[in-house]
Amino acid sequence: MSRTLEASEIHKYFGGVKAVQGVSLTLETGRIMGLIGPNGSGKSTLLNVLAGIEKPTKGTVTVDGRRVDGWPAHRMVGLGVAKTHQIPKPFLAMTCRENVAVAMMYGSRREGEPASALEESLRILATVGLERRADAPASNLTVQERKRLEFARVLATGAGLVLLDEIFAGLSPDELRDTIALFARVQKEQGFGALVVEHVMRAVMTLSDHVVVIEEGRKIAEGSPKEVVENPAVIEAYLGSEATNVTP
Amino acid sequence: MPALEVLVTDLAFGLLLGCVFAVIAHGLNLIWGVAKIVNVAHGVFIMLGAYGAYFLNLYLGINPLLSAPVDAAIGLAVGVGFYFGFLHRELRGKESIAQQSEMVTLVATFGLALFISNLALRLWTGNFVGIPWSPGSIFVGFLQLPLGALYVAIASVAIIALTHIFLSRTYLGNAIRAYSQDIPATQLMGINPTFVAAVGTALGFSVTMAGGALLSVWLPVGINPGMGALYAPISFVIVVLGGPGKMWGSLVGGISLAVIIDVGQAFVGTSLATAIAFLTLIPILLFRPEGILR
Amino acid sequence: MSQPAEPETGTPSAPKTGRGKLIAIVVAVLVLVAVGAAAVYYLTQPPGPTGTIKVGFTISLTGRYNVEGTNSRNGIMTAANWINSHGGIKAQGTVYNISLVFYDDQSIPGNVNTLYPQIVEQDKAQFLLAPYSTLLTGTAAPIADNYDRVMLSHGGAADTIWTQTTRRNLVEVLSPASVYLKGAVEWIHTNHAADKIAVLHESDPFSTLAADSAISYAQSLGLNVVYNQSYPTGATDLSPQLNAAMAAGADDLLGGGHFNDGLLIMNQLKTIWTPKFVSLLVAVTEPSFQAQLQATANNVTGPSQWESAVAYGPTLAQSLGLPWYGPTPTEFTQLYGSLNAGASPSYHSAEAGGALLVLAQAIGRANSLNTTDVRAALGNMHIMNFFGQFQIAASGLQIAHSMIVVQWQAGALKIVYPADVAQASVQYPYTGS
Amino acid sequence: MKIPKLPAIGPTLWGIGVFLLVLGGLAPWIPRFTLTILVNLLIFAALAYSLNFITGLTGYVNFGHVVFMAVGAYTLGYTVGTIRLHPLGGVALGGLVALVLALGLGAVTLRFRGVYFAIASLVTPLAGLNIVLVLPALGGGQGIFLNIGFDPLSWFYTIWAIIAAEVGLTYWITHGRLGYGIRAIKSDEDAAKSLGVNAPRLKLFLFALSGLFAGATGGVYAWTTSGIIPEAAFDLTFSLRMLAMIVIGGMGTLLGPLIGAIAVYLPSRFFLTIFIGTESIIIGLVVILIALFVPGGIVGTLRKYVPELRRILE
Repeated sequence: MSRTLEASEIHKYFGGVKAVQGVSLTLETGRIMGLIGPNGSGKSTLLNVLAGIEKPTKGTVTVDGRRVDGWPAHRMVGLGVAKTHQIPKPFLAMTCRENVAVAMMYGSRREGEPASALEESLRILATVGLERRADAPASNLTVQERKRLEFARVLATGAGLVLLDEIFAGLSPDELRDTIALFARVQKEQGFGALVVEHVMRAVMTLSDHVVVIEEGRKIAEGSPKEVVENPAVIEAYLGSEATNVTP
Repeated sequence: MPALEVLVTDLAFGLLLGCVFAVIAHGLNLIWGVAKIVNVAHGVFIMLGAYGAYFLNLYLGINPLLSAPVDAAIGLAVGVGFYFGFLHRELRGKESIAQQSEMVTLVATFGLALFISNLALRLWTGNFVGIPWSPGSIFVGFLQLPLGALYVAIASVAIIALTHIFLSRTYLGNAIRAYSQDIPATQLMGINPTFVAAVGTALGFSVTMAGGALLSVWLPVGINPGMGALYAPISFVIVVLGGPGKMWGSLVGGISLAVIIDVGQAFVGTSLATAIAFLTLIPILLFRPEGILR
Repeated sequence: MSQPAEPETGTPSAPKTGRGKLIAIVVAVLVLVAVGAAAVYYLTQPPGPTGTIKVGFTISLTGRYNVEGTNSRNGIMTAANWINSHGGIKAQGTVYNISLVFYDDQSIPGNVNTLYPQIVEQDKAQFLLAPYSTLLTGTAAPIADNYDRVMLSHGGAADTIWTQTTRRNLVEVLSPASVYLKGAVEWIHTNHAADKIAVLHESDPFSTLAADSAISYAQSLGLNVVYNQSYPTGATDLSPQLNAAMAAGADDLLGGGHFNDGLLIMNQLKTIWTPKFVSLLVAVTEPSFQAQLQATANNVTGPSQWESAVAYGPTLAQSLGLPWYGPTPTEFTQLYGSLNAGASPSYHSAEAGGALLVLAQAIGRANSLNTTDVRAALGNMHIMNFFGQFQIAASGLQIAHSMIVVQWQAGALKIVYPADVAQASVQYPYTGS
Repeated sequence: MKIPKLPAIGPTLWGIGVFLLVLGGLAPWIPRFTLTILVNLLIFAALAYSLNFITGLTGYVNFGHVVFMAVGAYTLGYTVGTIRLHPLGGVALGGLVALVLALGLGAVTLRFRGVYFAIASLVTPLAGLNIVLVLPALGGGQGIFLNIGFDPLSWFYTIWAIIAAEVGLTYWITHGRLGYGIRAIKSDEDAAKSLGVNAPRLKLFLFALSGLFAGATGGVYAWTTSGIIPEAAFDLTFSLRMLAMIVIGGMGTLLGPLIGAIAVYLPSRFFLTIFIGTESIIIGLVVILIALFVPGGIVGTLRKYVPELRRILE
């Protein structure tokens, strides 16, 4: 199920606001790419364009060479490209198991049989440590559990490329440590590719093979996590100009 | 092609009808703009306003123009009652209206419409009633216009202007407009959202019932418990045409709808003109959901 | 009733006489109870079938037609009262009283479907009257055929029921919609043949039929119809239509529909156009038409099935060589007033009461309660009663009852056409004040 | 899309099935006036089930559902009145024509957010009424009168078949893969789309189904009244009564529409003689109370407060 998604010169304007201005990046199954940048730099907008929730104003998106920009979200999921929501959006009236089963049946796995989908969802809930809450309605979950449910659902779609929108935000230090370890284990097991949009540097740095930094909708730096951290342009973007002359 | 003179007369009547259409829809526009909910029972409150004018005329001999303010006052109380009865539970402590509460208010107000219209039928029977008040007419060039409709048109525009001034110039008015744009922000500014939403809703009902009183001038004997089912869709089309939440939208929407009906009938007949007038709603929703006004 | 079994064993035998007395008391009680039950049963049961003819119908006491429906019911009850207090109906040597059984159909066709079968099967009605309105009559008609019961239509005027469908047992008492405006067109033709006519009517079946028939009849007489437009029920503004009619050069205005739109037309005529002749359906005959419009009502004409002042009576019947039956219009109006708190009967009350009288007379003439005989009697009967003449074509369509044209003159409603029943001549032109 | 094997028949489906079979079996011996009451009850239940497909399952409130009924009625009126087709053919055609209208209308209006969909639906009957008035083929203002007899038994079996199909389909949909997609849309449409649910197509499929069955039922209704006039065919009170039935019975449930139809229609039989005209007042009041306090309706509330019933009742 290997997939490559190529976004070239993506622009996205909302009326006068130029959220994304000419960003290009390539995602491949098995590789984890971090996407960082200060607030309002267009990270979520870019994510929405790649996932098909927003249409790019300019630029193209291809999956395995096939042009897909402008495809609606549900068709992108069919191609194995799925996204989580920054603010979790569980199906409140359904149990966790049913939430995951929906993803099983409508994602690229196309699991037709509700019974087996429910069976399989139990396994996925276990991988993210939610098996005890399987039959609880999603409305009873804590914010942290809801984020895990988002993750479980996007995995359940069987997506080859997963776009994660601040999935590590708002966690306590040891919760963060467990979640990073969990993510790494699951990624190694299932081998999906991921674009991790994050503010939590510790997560991005430990997990990403490659990191892209954008500011005001433009790519200002790219490279291995170490290279990016030392790049003066990045520091300036984050900490303001005076900080650059203080060596770490 | 009908003669120019005929078209001008139709247009004149279209404008007059458009003004009264605008004021009966304006209340809906206010509630929709402020509380972001759609009051399916809107038509029923127009009917209550019309009956208010009828009874005020029957027992106290007040003509409909003067009973409009009385209806407006009653409408304030009715609006507050409606807010706490139907909306408070759905809107309290929420940043925006959830998909679920939209459903709840839609169905609850539909039940309210059934309840009030049939209660009115039981209390006042199905007979059509009207207010025998017609102050004659005046000549404007070759046009002979009914004074009643003219007064109503002026009153309608006045009411819409008054609400516009209230919302833009007064403290409470601005609080309501702030609430309609961003509920959490209003809280941060120390404004109690419940109070503001209640006042906004009350204002909406007050204008609706006053509109019902003004509409009764157009219906020599057309007031009956079932009239709500006719004027609710008209109000919805007008608000969507003009743009929900836009203060002058009601006037633009009202006049557009009335002109389509009154002038259109000269070309395609009354039935088709009415059908077209109602169906304009769908392309507007498709291409300009925020209405004709920019 | 079997004797209560006496427990044989186990009880100490009471003294012989005691036991006998006990049995006697029990039997007495039982007999008393039986007699009481029989009495109650008998009293509630209407008098034996020989003495009563059951006439069943549904009528709209709520919903769209509640006003016309209530008036019709009151008219039927008045007629039944008259028949029962004037010797009832004589058939096969027995005198029958009429007993009515009716339900509210809420102006909904679906209810007609369930209530008429109930009236026939459960309440055992032998004869039927149709509900009010064209649609409900159309729905009830096949039921009458299916249960083989005669049904008289008093509130369904659209000819289409008789022209588009064949209903063996459905008989029309009132004039069909197509002739409503016939009188007005005839009058225009004889007195002002040069007048151009505009027709503006409501889009419901009754008004559409009345208007379309008036147009074809006028054109057959060579009159010039320059404007013809319909408007949906509940229209708020008809000024553009009236304006267009004037612009088309029309002299006379025919049409309207029901009470509220008739008033709307009159109200908007004040500021737009003063036609020379106005004839509107339904609205003009309502007493509150003049109350609302005051002077503007003067010289406005309208068709009516019946007016209490109409000069139908035994003398007129005799002059036409027709047998007369039932109360005179004034007698009917007085009886109606006494039964309905002084109210005066509208033409809906008259057409419904007239239908019951026609039925009573037909049963008398057929001298039988059998549907086929009574339907045959209705078929070849040409009589007159307080509601007017009655004669039907083979299909059941009414052909003899003629409409009358009324006109408000100086605040009073006068019968102005046809000549043989007219109280005054038509005032022309309409001045609007 | 693999057709899933039919899951085991649930107890509610058994219950409704037995109810229908008993009725179907006894029909020939039921006296005609009770049969007509049953026919009217089943007509209202069929309409409630058809509305349940769209408003019940997806929460898109359709105030103008009567449009499909009117289209079905007029199709029967035209085919039976003008080209002398057997009423059964009229009913089937009525369903098809309404299906096509639903596809056309739904493709446009279902793209609107729920509230705007409700408003657009409120307007369609008024437009439909005025369009029919200018179509001479449909009798224009005069309406159509049909030369067909009073035949409650064939009405009964036709509407019986329609309801059986609706109940079966509702069960198959809610228990199969579609059921999960639909519940996802009803709960949070955006989230459903981002997990691969083709929401527009699924909503349109349900809207088409609801149009088909409302059209067929409208055909049966016209068959029972042997006549159609515009005002009666497009009478808004039908849509409102149908909506009241599924709100009271339980939106989106299998048993809800039937319970709602019984709860609303049967009492109205008593109001014909006593308290004339009060049943609509009471229905309005009950709808308000249910919408605000027990949104699940009769079936939904039972399931919520009586957990053991959850397995049996749906």
